[in-house]
Amino acid sequence: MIVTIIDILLFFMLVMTALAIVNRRRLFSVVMLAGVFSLLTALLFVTMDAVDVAFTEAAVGAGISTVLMLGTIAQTSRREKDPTRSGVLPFFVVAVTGAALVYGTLDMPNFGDPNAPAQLHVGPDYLKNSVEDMDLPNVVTSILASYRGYDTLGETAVVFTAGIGVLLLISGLAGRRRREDEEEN
Amino acid sequence: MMFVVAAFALIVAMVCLLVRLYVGPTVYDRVLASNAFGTQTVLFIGVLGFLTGRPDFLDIALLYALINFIGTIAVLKFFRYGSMGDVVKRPAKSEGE
Amino acid sequence: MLPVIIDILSWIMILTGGAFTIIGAVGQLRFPNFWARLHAASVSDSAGVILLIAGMCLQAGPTLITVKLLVIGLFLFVTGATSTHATASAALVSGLTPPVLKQKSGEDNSADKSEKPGS
Amino acid sequence: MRTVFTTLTLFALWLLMSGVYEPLTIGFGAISSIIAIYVGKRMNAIDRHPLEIHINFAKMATYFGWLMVEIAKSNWEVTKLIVAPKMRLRQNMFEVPYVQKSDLGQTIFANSITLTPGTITVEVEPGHFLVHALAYSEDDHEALADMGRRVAAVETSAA
Repeated sequence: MIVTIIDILLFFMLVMTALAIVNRRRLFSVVMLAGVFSLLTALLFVTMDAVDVAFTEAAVGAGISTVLMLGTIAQTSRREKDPTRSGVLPFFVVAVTGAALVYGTLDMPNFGDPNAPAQLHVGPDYLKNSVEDMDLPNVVTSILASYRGYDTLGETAVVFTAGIGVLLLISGLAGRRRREDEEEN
Repeated sequence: MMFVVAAFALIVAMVCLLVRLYVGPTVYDRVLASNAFGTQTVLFIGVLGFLTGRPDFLDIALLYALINFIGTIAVLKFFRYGSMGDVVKRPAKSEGE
Repeated sequence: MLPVIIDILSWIMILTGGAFTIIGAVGQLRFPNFWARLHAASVSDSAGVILLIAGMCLQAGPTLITVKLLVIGLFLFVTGATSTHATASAALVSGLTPPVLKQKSGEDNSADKSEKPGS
Repeated sequence: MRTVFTTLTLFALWLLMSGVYEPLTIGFGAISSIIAIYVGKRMNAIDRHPLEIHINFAKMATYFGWLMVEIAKSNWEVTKLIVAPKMRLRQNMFEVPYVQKSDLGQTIFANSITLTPGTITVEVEPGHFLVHALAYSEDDHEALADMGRRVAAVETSAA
Protein backbone atom coordinates (compact mmCIF):
# COMPACT_ATOMS: atom_id res chain seq x y z
CA MET A 1 0.00 0.00 0.00
CA ILE A 2 2.60 2.49 1.15
CA VAL A 3 4.92 1.29 -1.57
CA THR A 4 2.16 1.93 -4.12
CA ILE A 5 1.80 5.52 -2.95
CA ILE A 6 5.56 5.99 -3.10
CA ASP A 7 5.53 4.50 -6.59
CA ILE A 8 2.87 6.95 -7.70
CA LEU A 9 4.78 9.90 -6.24
CA LEU A 10 7.99 8.76 -7.89
CA PHE A 11 6.24 8.36 -11.23
CA PHE A 12 4.81 11.84 -10.81
CA MET A 13 8.27 13.28 -10.24
CA LEU A 14 9.55 11.25 -13.19
CA VAL A 15 6.93 12.75 -15.51
CA MET A 16 7.69 16.24 -14.20
CA THR A 17 11.38 15.73 -14.86
CA ALA A 18 10.67 14.43 -18.35
CA LEU A 19 8.53 17.47 -19.15
CA ALA A 20 11.26 19.71 -17.80
CA ILE A 21 13.81 17.97 -20.02
CA VAL A 22 11.60 18.50 -23.07
CA ASN A 23 11.10 22.16 -22.19
CA ARG A 24 14.66 23.19 -21.59
CA ARG A 25 16.87 24.50 -24.31
CA ARG A 26 20.10 24.87 -22.37
CA LEU A 27 21.80 21.52 -22.63
CA PHE A 28 23.63 21.66 -19.30
CA SER A 29 20.42 21.71 -17.38
CA VAL A 30 19.12 18.94 -19.63
CA VAL A 31 22.11 16.80 -18.66
CA MET A 32 21.56 17.49 -14.97
CA LEU A 33 17.87 16.71 -15.28
CA ALA A 34 18.65 13.52 -17.19
CA GLY A 35 20.87 12.44 -14.31
CA VAL A 36 18.03 13.04 -11.90
CA PHE A 37 15.66 11.21 -14.25
CA SER A 38 17.81 8.13 -14.11
CA LEU A 39 18.10 8.37 -10.32
CA LEU A 40 14.31 8.35 -10.13
CA THR A 41 14.08 5.44 -12.55
CA ALA A 42 16.50 3.46 -10.45
CA LEU A 43 14.46 4.21 -7.33
CA LEU A 44 11.42 2.80 -9.13
CA PHE A 45 13.41 -0.31 -10.04
CA VAL A 46 14.32 -0.71 -6.39
CA THR A 47 10.69 -0.49 -5.32
CA MET A 48 9.93 -3.22 -7.86
CA ASP A 49 12.68 -5.45 -6.39
CA ALA A 50 14.68 -5.36 -9.61
CA VAL A 51 17.92 -4.80 -7.77
CA ASP A 52 20.27 -5.74 -10.60
CA VAL A 53 18.57 -3.40 -13.06
CA ALA A 54 18.82 -0.63 -10.49
CA PHE A 55 22.52 -1.38 -10.20
CA THR A 56 22.96 -1.02 -13.93
CA GLU A 57 20.88 2.11 -14.05
CA ALA A 58 22.96 3.62 -11.26
CA ALA A 59 26.28 2.87 -12.91
CA VAL A 60 25.32 3.66 -16.50
CA GLY A 61 22.46 6.15 -16.30
CA ALA A 62 23.54 8.41 -13.49
CA GLY A 63 27.29 7.99 -13.74
CA ILE A 64 28.74 7.28 -17.12
CA SER A 65 26.12 8.74 -19.43
CA THR A 66 26.19 12.09 -17.61
CA VAL A 67 29.92 12.31 -18.16
CA LEU A 68 29.58 11.16 -21.78
CA MET A 69 26.87 13.70 -22.50
CA LEU A 70 28.95 16.47 -20.96
CA GLY A 71 31.86 15.41 -23.11
CA THR A 72 29.63 15.58 -26.15
CA ILE A 73 28.42 19.05 -25.20
CA ALA A 74 32.01 20.18 -24.84
CA GLN A 75 32.61 19.10 -28.45
CA THR A 76 29.40 20.45 -29.93
CA SER A 77 26.92 23.10 -28.96
CA ARG A 78 25.63 24.29 -25.64
CA ARG A 79 22.13 25.16 -26.74
CA GLU A 80 19.55 23.08 -28.45
CA LYS A 81 18.49 24.63 -31.77
CA ASP A 82 15.02 26.09 -31.73
CA PRO A 83 12.61 23.91 -33.68
CA THR A 84 11.94 25.14 -37.19
CA ARG A 85 8.84 23.10 -37.96
CA SER A 86 5.64 22.81 -36.01
CA GLY A 87 5.41 19.99 -33.54
CA VAL A 88 1.84 18.91 -34.24
CA LEU A 89 2.56 15.92 -36.47
CA PRO A 90 5.33 14.45 -34.24
CA PHE A 91 3.11 14.95 -31.21
CA PHE A 92 0.28 13.13 -32.97
CA VAL A 93 2.54 10.19 -33.87
CA VAL A 94 3.89 9.97 -30.33
CA ALA A 95 0.44 10.17 -28.81
CA VAL A 96 -0.92 7.39 -31.05
CA THR A 97 2.09 5.17 -30.35
CA GLY A 98 1.77 5.80 -26.64
CA ALA A 99 -1.91 5.00 -26.68
CA ALA A 100 -1.22 1.78 -28.58
CA LEU A 101 1.42 0.80 -26.03
CA VAL A 102 -0.91 1.51 -23.14
CA TYR A 103 -3.59 -0.55 -24.88
CA GLY A 104 -1.05 -3.34 -25.26
CA THR A 105 -0.29 -3.39 -21.55
CA LEU A 106 -3.93 -4.18 -20.81
CA ASP A 107 -3.31 -7.75 -22.01
CA MET A 108 -0.17 -8.13 -19.93
CA PRO A 109 -0.35 -10.06 -16.68
CA ASN A 110 -0.26 -7.99 -13.50
CA PHE A 111 3.05 -7.06 -11.96
CA GLY A 112 4.35 -9.96 -9.90
CA ASP A 113 1.54 -12.30 -10.98
CA PRO A 114 2.68 -15.86 -10.15
CA ASN A 115 0.60 -17.29 -13.03
CA ALA A 116 2.13 -15.11 -15.71
CA PRO A 117 3.57 -17.13 -18.62
CA ALA A 118 7.04 -15.81 -17.94
CA GLN A 119 6.93 -17.27 -14.44
CA LEU A 120 5.70 -20.70 -15.53
CA HIS A 121 8.19 -21.64 -18.24
CA VAL A 122 11.70 -22.28 -16.96
CA GLY A 123 11.61 -19.88 -14.04
CA PRO A 124 10.58 -22.40 -11.38
CA ASP A 125 13.36 -24.79 -12.42
CA TYR A 126 15.94 -22.05 -12.11
CA LEU A 127 14.60 -21.01 -8.75
CA LYS A 128 14.59 -24.59 -7.48
CA ASN A 129 17.95 -25.75 -8.78
CA SER A 130 20.18 -22.70 -8.90
CA VAL A 131 21.47 -22.89 -5.34
CA GLU A 132 22.36 -26.57 -5.81
CA ASP A 133 23.83 -26.06 -9.26
CA MET A 134 25.77 -22.91 -8.68
CA ASP A 135 26.19 -22.56 -4.93
CA LEU A 136 25.45 -18.84 -5.27
CA PRO A 137 22.91 -17.14 -3.03
CA ASN A 138 21.59 -14.79 -5.72
CA VAL A 139 19.45 -16.46 -8.38
CA VAL A 140 19.67 -13.51 -10.75
CA THR A 141 23.44 -13.76 -10.76
CA SER A 142 23.44 -17.44 -11.54
CA ILE A 143 20.90 -16.99 -14.34
CA LEU A 144 22.86 -14.15 -15.87
CA ALA A 145 26.27 -15.68 -15.50
CA SER A 146 25.54 -19.32 -16.15
CA TYR A 147 22.11 -20.36 -17.43
CA ARG A 148 22.09 -17.43 -19.84
CA GLY A 149 25.84 -17.05 -20.00
CA TYR A 150 26.05 -16.68 -23.78
CA ASP A 151 23.33 -14.01 -23.77
CA THR A 152 25.29 -12.06 -21.21
CA LEU A 153 28.49 -12.47 -23.20
CA GLY A 154 26.70 -11.07 -26.25
CA GLU A 155 25.31 -8.15 -24.27
CA THR A 156 28.71 -7.36 -22.84
CA ALA A 157 30.23 -7.43 -26.31
CA VAL A 158 27.56 -5.02 -27.58
CA VAL A 159 28.05 -2.61 -24.69
CA PHE A 160 31.82 -2.79 -25.00
CA THR A 161 31.65 -2.07 -28.74
CA ALA A 162 29.30 0.83 -28.13
CA GLY A 163 31.66 2.25 -25.52
CA ILE A 164 34.63 2.04 -27.87
CA GLY A 165 32.55 3.64 -30.62
CA VAL A 166 31.61 6.58 -28.41
CA LEU A 167 35.20 7.05 -27.30
CA LEU A 168 36.38 7.00 -30.91
CA LEU A 169 33.73 9.50 -31.95
CA ILE A 170 34.53 11.91 -29.14
CA SER A 171 38.28 11.70 -29.52
CA GLY A 172 37.99 12.05 -33.30
CA LEU A 173 35.88 15.16 -32.88
CA ALA A 174 38.34 16.62 -30.40
CA GLY A 175 41.22 15.98 -32.76
CA ARG A 176 39.41 17.63 -35.65
CA ARG A 177 38.59 20.66 -33.49
CA ARG A 178 42.20 21.04 -32.54
CA ARG A 179 43.38 20.72 -36.14
CA GLU A 180 40.87 23.31 -37.30
CA ASP A 181 41.95 25.68 -34.57
CA GLU A 182 45.57 25.25 -35.54
CA GLU A 183 44.79 25.92 -39.16
CA GLU A 184 42.94 29.09 -38.21
CA ASN A 185 45.89 30.34 -36.26
CA MET B 1 5.86 3.30 10.43
CA MET B 2 8.73 5.61 11.11
CA PHE B 3 10.24 4.70 7.78
CA VAL B 4 7.06 5.81 6.05
CA VAL B 5 7.54 9.21 7.63
CA ALA B 6 11.17 9.26 6.56
CA ALA B 7 10.24 8.24 3.01
CA PHE B 8 7.69 11.02 2.72
CA ALA B 9 10.10 13.55 4.18
CA LEU B 10 12.64 12.53 1.57
CA ILE B 11 10.06 12.79 -1.20
CA VAL B 12 9.10 16.31 -0.11
CA ALA B 13 12.77 17.27 -0.07
CA MET B 14 13.24 15.74 -3.52
CA VAL B 15 10.35 17.75 -4.95
CA CYS B 16 11.88 20.95 -3.56
CA LEU B 17 15.21 20.05 -5.10
CA LEU B 18 13.54 19.29 -8.43
CA VAL B 19 12.06 22.77 -8.45
CA ARG B 20 15.47 24.26 -7.72
CA LEU B 21 16.97 22.07 -10.41
CA TYR B 22 14.46 23.37 -12.89
CA VAL B 23 14.63 27.03 -11.89
CA GLY B 24 18.23 27.31 -10.76
CA PRO B 25 19.72 30.29 -12.56
CA THR B 26 23.34 29.16 -12.69
CA VAL B 27 24.90 25.85 -13.63
CA TYR B 28 26.29 25.48 -10.12
CA ASP B 29 22.86 25.72 -8.57
CA ARG B 30 21.91 22.75 -10.69
CA VAL B 31 25.03 20.80 -9.79
CA LEU B 32 24.37 21.48 -6.13
CA ALA B 33 20.74 20.44 -6.39
CA SER B 34 21.48 17.28 -8.32
CA ASN B 35 24.20 16.32 -5.86
CA ALA B 36 21.80 16.81 -2.98
CA PHE B 37 19.24 14.84 -4.94
CA GLY B 38 21.72 11.99 -5.21
CA THR B 39 22.31 12.04 -1.46
CA GLN B 40 18.57 11.96 -0.93
CA THR B 41 18.32 8.99 -3.30
CA VAL B 42 20.93 7.06 -1.33
CA LEU B 43 19.02 7.66 1.87
CA PHE B 44 15.76 6.81 0.15
CA ILE B 45 17.06 3.45 -1.03
CA GLY B 46 18.10 2.66 2.51
CA VAL B 47 14.69 3.67 3.84
CA LEU B 48 12.95 1.65 1.12
CA GLY B 49 14.94 -1.40 2.12
CA PHE B 50 13.64 -1.12 5.65
CA LEU B 51 10.15 -0.31 4.45
CA THR B 52 9.88 -3.49 2.41
CA GLY B 53 11.63 -5.49 5.09
CA ARG B 54 14.61 -6.31 2.92
CA PRO B 55 17.55 -4.16 3.94
CA ASP B 56 19.80 -6.01 1.48
CA PHE B 57 19.33 -3.11 -0.89
CA LEU B 58 22.01 -1.22 0.95
CA ASP B 59 24.58 -2.41 -1.56
CA ILE B 60 22.89 -0.29 -4.19
CA ALA B 61 22.81 2.63 -1.80
CA LEU B 62 26.55 2.26 -1.37
CA LEU B 63 27.08 2.08 -5.12
CA TYR B 64 24.94 5.18 -5.50
CA ALA B 65 26.96 7.08 -2.97
CA LEU B 66 30.11 6.25 -4.94
CA ILE B 67 28.63 7.04 -8.36
CA ASN B 68 27.07 10.26 -7.17
CA PHE B 69 30.32 11.54 -5.76
CA ILE B 70 32.31 10.55 -8.82
CA GLY B 71 29.67 12.05 -11.11
CA THR B 72 29.62 15.36 -9.25
CA ILE B 73 33.38 15.61 -9.22
CA ALA B 74 33.54 14.75 -12.92
CA VAL B 75 30.96 17.38 -13.80
CA LEU B 76 32.73 20.01 -11.73
CA LYS B 77 36.08 19.11 -13.23
CA PHE B 78 34.49 19.63 -16.60
CA PHE B 79 33.18 23.04 -15.64
CA ARG B 80 36.42 24.04 -14.07
CA TYR B 81 38.95 22.85 -16.59
CA GLY B 82 36.89 22.16 -19.70
CA SER B 83 36.34 24.75 -22.38
CA MET B 84 32.87 25.48 -21.10
CA GLY B 85 30.86 26.08 -17.98
CA ASP B 86 30.86 29.84 -18.07
CA VAL B 87 28.43 31.62 -15.88
CA VAL B 88 29.77 35.05 -16.68
CA LYS B 89 30.02 36.32 -20.20
CA ARG B 90 33.09 35.07 -21.90
CA PRO B 91 33.88 34.22 -25.52
CA ALA B 92 32.19 30.97 -26.41
CA LYS B 93 35.38 29.26 -27.49
CA SER B 94 38.18 29.56 -25.05
CA GLU B 95 41.36 30.60 -26.71
CA GLY B 96 43.27 27.53 -27.97
CA GLU B 97 43.87 24.55 -25.77
CA MET C 1 12.21 -2.20 28.10
CA LEU C 2 15.28 -1.81 25.96
CA PRO C 3 13.48 -2.26 22.64
CA VAL C 4 11.07 0.50 23.58
CA ILE C 5 13.91 2.87 24.36
CA ILE C 6 15.60 2.02 21.07
CA ASP C 7 12.35 2.52 19.22
CA ILE C 8 11.76 5.91 20.81
CA LEU C 9 15.34 6.97 20.12
CA SER C 10 15.16 5.97 16.48
CA TRP C 11 11.77 7.65 16.10
CA ILE C 12 13.29 10.87 17.41
CA MET C 13 16.33 10.54 15.17
CA ILE C 14 14.40 9.73 12.03
CA LEU C 15 11.84 12.47 12.64
CA THR C 16 14.47 15.13 13.25
CA GLY C 17 16.59 13.79 10.39
CA GLY C 18 13.65 13.99 8.01
CA ALA C 19 12.85 17.46 9.29
CA PHE C 20 16.42 18.64 8.69
CA THR C 21 16.38 17.12 5.21
CA ILE C 22 13.22 19.03 4.36
CA ILE C 23 14.60 22.21 5.91
CA GLY C 24 17.75 21.91 3.83
CA ALA C 25 15.71 21.48 0.66
CA VAL C 26 13.43 24.39 1.57
CA GLY C 27 16.53 26.46 2.21
CA GLN C 28 17.74 25.61 -1.26
CA LEU C 29 14.46 26.95 -2.55
CA ARG C 30 14.28 30.07 -0.42
CA PHE C 31 17.80 31.42 -0.30
CA PRO C 32 18.44 34.24 -2.72
CA ASN C 33 21.76 33.26 -4.29
CA PHE C 34 24.05 30.34 -4.99
CA TRP C 35 26.42 30.98 -2.11
CA ALA C 36 23.64 30.93 0.44
CA ARG C 37 22.19 27.77 -1.09
CA LEU C 38 25.48 25.99 -0.51
CA HIS C 39 24.90 26.34 3.21
CA ALA C 40 21.36 25.05 2.95
CA ALA C 41 22.63 21.98 1.12
CA SER C 42 25.12 21.38 3.86
CA VAL C 43 22.29 21.26 6.43
CA SER C 44 20.72 18.22 4.79
CA ASP C 45 24.14 16.78 4.07
CA SER C 46 25.26 16.85 7.68
CA ALA C 47 22.33 16.73 10.07
CA GLY C 48 19.92 14.92 7.77
CA VAL C 49 22.36 12.20 6.78
CA ILE C 50 23.75 11.64 10.27
CA LEU C 51 20.38 11.44 11.98
CA LEU C 52 18.68 9.26 9.36
CA ILE C 53 21.59 6.82 9.18
CA ALA C 54 21.82 6.67 12.97
CA GLY C 55 18.10 6.02 13.23
CA MET C 56 18.29 3.22 10.68
CA CYS C 57 21.30 1.73 12.47
CA LEU C 58 19.35 1.62 15.71
CA GLN C 59 16.51 -0.18 13.96
CA ALA C 60 18.81 -2.68 12.26
CA GLY C 61 20.52 -3.76 15.45
CA PRO C 62 23.99 -5.30 15.57
CA THR C 63 24.10 -6.94 12.15
CA LEU C 64 25.98 -6.65 8.90
CA ILE C 65 23.37 -4.09 7.84
CA THR C 66 24.52 -1.70 10.52
CA VAL C 67 28.09 -2.01 9.32
CA LYS C 68 27.03 -1.26 5.76
CA LEU C 69 24.93 1.68 6.94
CA LEU C 70 27.92 3.02 8.84
CA VAL C 71 30.11 2.69 5.76
CA ILE C 72 27.49 4.55 3.70
CA GLY C 73 27.14 7.18 6.40
CA LEU C 74 30.87 7.75 6.68
CA PHE C 75 31.17 7.93 2.92
CA LEU C 76 28.32 10.43 2.55
CA PHE C 77 29.77 12.41 5.45
CA VAL C 78 33.17 12.78 3.81
CA THR C 79 32.05 13.13 0.19
CA GLY C 80 29.26 15.55 1.07
CA ALA C 81 31.80 17.99 2.45
CA THR C 82 34.19 17.37 -0.41
CA SER C 83 31.66 17.88 -3.16
CA THR C 84 30.27 21.01 -1.50
CA HIS C 85 33.79 22.37 -1.40
CA ALA C 86 34.38 21.34 -5.02
CA THR C 87 31.18 23.04 -6.15
CA ALA C 88 32.08 26.20 -4.29
CA SER C 89 35.60 26.37 -5.58
CA ALA C 90 34.58 25.60 -9.16
CA ALA C 91 31.99 28.38 -8.96
CA LEU C 92 34.57 30.79 -7.57
CA VAL C 93 37.11 29.93 -10.24
CA SER C 94 34.59 30.34 -13.02
CA GLY C 95 33.83 33.84 -11.83
CA LEU C 96 30.64 33.58 -9.80
CA THR C 97 31.50 36.24 -7.26
CA PRO C 98 30.29 35.71 -3.74
CA PRO C 99 28.47 38.55 -2.04
CA VAL C 100 30.70 40.34 0.41
CA LEU C 101 29.92 42.65 3.29
CA LYS C 102 30.47 46.26 2.32
CA GLN C 103 32.46 47.63 5.22
CA LYS C 104 35.18 45.03 5.00
CA SER C 105 35.95 45.02 1.34
CA GLY C 106 39.67 45.30 1.90
CA GLU C 107 40.69 41.70 2.22
CA ASP C 108 38.32 39.67 0.11
CA ASN C 109 38.58 40.76 -3.46
CA SER C 110 37.91 37.22 -4.51
CA ALA C 111 36.70 38.26 -7.93
CA ASP C 112 40.25 39.13 -8.93
CA LYS C 113 41.41 35.67 -8.03
CA SER C 114 39.30 33.99 -10.66
CA GLU C 115 41.70 32.31 -12.98
CA LYS C 116 40.96 31.53 -16.55
CA PRO C 117 39.52 28.06 -16.87
CA GLY C 118 40.88 25.96 -19.68
CA SER C 119 44.52 26.10 -20.51
CA MET D 1 54.42 -4.72 0.86
CA ARG D 2 52.11 -1.88 0.03
CA THR D 3 50.48 -3.98 -2.69
CA VAL D 4 49.83 -6.78 -0.23
CA PHE D 5 48.34 -4.33 2.22
CA THR D 6 46.05 -2.84 -0.42
CA THR D 7 44.94 -6.30 -1.52
CA LEU D 8 44.12 -7.23 2.05
CA THR D 9 42.15 -4.02 2.55
CA LEU D 10 40.19 -4.67 -0.61
CA PHE D 11 39.52 -8.24 0.42
CA ALA D 12 38.38 -7.13 3.88
CA LEU D 13 35.97 -4.70 2.22
CA TRP D 14 34.72 -7.52 0.02
CA LEU D 15 34.14 -9.74 3.04
CA LEU D 16 32.26 -6.92 4.72
CA MET D 17 29.97 -6.40 1.75
CA SER D 18 29.44 -10.03 0.83
CA GLY D 19 27.78 -11.54 3.86
CA VAL D 20 28.06 -15.06 2.42
CA TYR D 21 30.91 -17.00 3.91
CA GLU D 22 31.40 -20.21 2.00
CA PRO D 23 34.69 -21.46 0.57
CA LEU D 24 33.66 -20.94 -3.05
CA THR D 25 32.42 -17.36 -2.68
CA ILE D 26 35.34 -16.37 -0.47
CA GLY D 27 37.65 -17.79 -3.10
CA PHE D 28 35.91 -15.69 -5.76
CA GLY D 29 36.37 -12.65 -3.58
CA ALA D 30 40.06 -13.32 -3.08
CA ILE D 31 40.60 -13.90 -6.80
CA SER D 32 38.71 -10.77 -7.81
CA SER D 33 40.59 -8.56 -5.36
CA ILE D 34 43.90 -9.95 -6.64
CA ILE D 35 42.85 -9.31 -10.25
CA ALA D 36 41.75 -5.78 -9.36
CA ILE D 37 45.09 -5.04 -7.74
CA TYR D 38 46.98 -6.55 -10.67
CA VAL D 39 45.11 -4.35 -13.13
CA GLY D 40 45.61 -1.37 -10.86
CA LYS D 41 49.34 -2.00 -10.73
CA ARG D 42 49.53 -2.28 -14.49
CA MET D 43 47.72 1.06 -14.75
CA ASN D 44 50.15 2.55 -12.20
CA ALA D 45 47.07 3.55 -10.25
CA ILE D 46 48.70 2.62 -6.95
CA ASP D 47 51.13 5.39 -6.26
CA ARG D 48 54.31 4.89 -4.36
CA HIS D 49 53.75 7.67 -1.88
CA PRO D 50 51.86 6.22 1.01
CA LEU D 51 49.54 8.51 2.92
CA GLU D 52 51.29 9.54 6.08
CA ILE D 53 48.93 9.35 8.99
CA HIS D 54 50.21 11.32 11.93
CA ILE D 55 47.05 11.26 13.92
CA ASN D 56 46.42 10.39 17.52
CA PHE D 57 43.31 8.25 17.24
CA ALA D 58 42.16 8.63 20.84
CA LYS D 59 42.28 12.41 20.51
CA MET D 60 40.64 12.08 17.11
CA ALA D 61 37.62 10.38 18.70
CA THR D 62 37.31 13.21 21.23
CA TYR D 63 37.59 15.76 18.45
CA PHE D 64 34.92 13.92 16.50
CA GLY D 65 32.53 14.13 19.44
CA TRP D 66 33.26 17.84 19.81
CA LEU D 67 32.70 18.29 16.07
CA MET D 68 29.32 16.57 16.31
CA VAL D 69 28.22 19.06 18.98
CA GLU D 70 29.45 21.94 16.82
CA ILE D 71 27.58 20.54 13.81
CA ALA D 72 24.40 20.27 15.86
CA LYS D 73 24.77 23.85 17.11
CA SER D 74 25.46 25.39 13.73
CA ASN D 75 22.71 23.31 12.12
CA TRP D 76 20.31 24.91 14.54
CA GLU D 77 21.61 28.36 13.64
CA VAL D 78 21.20 27.77 9.90
CA THR D 79 17.78 26.19 10.44
CA LYS D 80 16.64 29.32 12.22
CA LEU D 81 17.88 31.38 9.29
CA ILE D 82 16.04 29.19 6.80
CA VAL D 83 12.66 29.14 8.49
CA ALA D 84 12.72 32.77 9.62
CA PRO D 85 10.11 34.68 7.62
CA LYS D 86 12.52 37.53 6.96
CA MET D 87 16.04 36.61 6.00
CA ARG D 88 18.92 38.41 7.59
CA LEU D 89 21.94 37.02 5.84
CA ARG D 90 25.35 38.51 6.35
CA GLN D 91 27.34 36.64 3.76
CA ASN D 92 31.02 37.22 3.72
CA MET D 93 34.28 35.74 2.54
CA PHE D 94 37.25 35.81 4.81
CA GLU D 95 40.60 34.15 5.27
CA VAL D 96 41.25 31.58 7.94
CA PRO D 97 44.90 30.75 8.54
CA TYR D 98 45.66 27.11 9.20
CA VAL D 99 48.27 25.87 11.62
CA GLN D 100 48.23 22.14 10.79
CA LYS D 101 51.49 20.73 9.52
CA SER D 102 50.39 17.61 7.66
CA ASP D 103 48.17 17.43 4.60
CA LEU D 104 45.75 15.18 6.42
CA GLY D 105 45.41 17.65 9.28
CA GLN D 106 44.67 20.46 6.84
CA THR D 107 42.13 18.28 5.08
CA ILE D 108 40.41 17.45 8.34
CA PHE D 109 40.29 21.12 9.25
CA ALA D 110 38.93 22.18 5.86
CA ASN D 111 36.31 19.46 5.86
CA SER D 112 35.31 20.30 9.43
CA ILE D 113 34.74 23.90 8.38
CA THR D 114 32.59 22.73 5.48
CA LEU D 115 30.68 20.18 7.55
CA THR D 116 29.50 22.75 10.06
CA PRO D 117 26.68 24.44 8.15
CA GLY D 118 27.11 28.17 7.87
CA THR D 119 30.75 28.06 6.88
CA ILE D 120 32.28 26.56 3.75
CA THR D 121 35.88 26.24 2.72
CA VAL D 122 35.95 27.61 -0.80
CA GLU D 123 39.59 27.67 -1.76
CA VAL D 124 42.91 26.58 -0.35
CA GLU D 125 45.73 29.04 -0.65
CA PRO D 126 49.20 28.89 0.87
CA GLY D 127 48.86 29.54 4.58
CA HIS D 128 45.12 30.09 4.72
CA PHE D 129 41.72 28.92 3.56
CA LEU D 130 39.16 31.14 1.93
CA VAL D 131 35.98 30.61 3.92
CA HIS D 132 32.51 31.72 2.99
CA ALA D 133 30.12 32.36 5.86
CA LEU D 134 26.36 32.62 5.70
CA ALA D 135 25.82 34.71 8.78
CA TYR D 136 29.12 36.40 9.36
CA SER D 137 30.03 37.91 12.67
CA GLU D 138 33.32 39.10 14.10
CA ASP D 139 33.43 36.10 16.45
CA ASP D 140 33.76 33.67 13.55
CA HIS D 141 37.51 34.25 13.27
CA GLU D 142 38.06 33.26 16.87
CA ALA D 143 35.70 30.25 16.66
CA LEU D 144 37.40 28.89 13.55
CA ALA D 145 40.84 29.51 15.00
CA ASP D 146 39.75 27.50 18.02
CA MET D 147 38.66 24.66 15.75
CA GLY D 148 42.01 24.86 13.96
CA ARG D 149 43.87 24.56 17.25
CA ARG D 150 41.81 21.51 18.16
CA VAL D 151 42.65 19.85 14.85
CA ALA D 152 46.31 20.72 15.34
CA ALA D 153 46.18 19.08 18.77
CA VAL D 154 45.02 15.85 17.15
CA GLU D 155 48.15 15.68 15.04
CA THR D 156 51.13 13.92 16.44
CA SER D 157 54.47 15.47 15.59
CA ALA D 158 55.34 14.46 12.07
CA ALA D 159 58.36 12.21 12.07
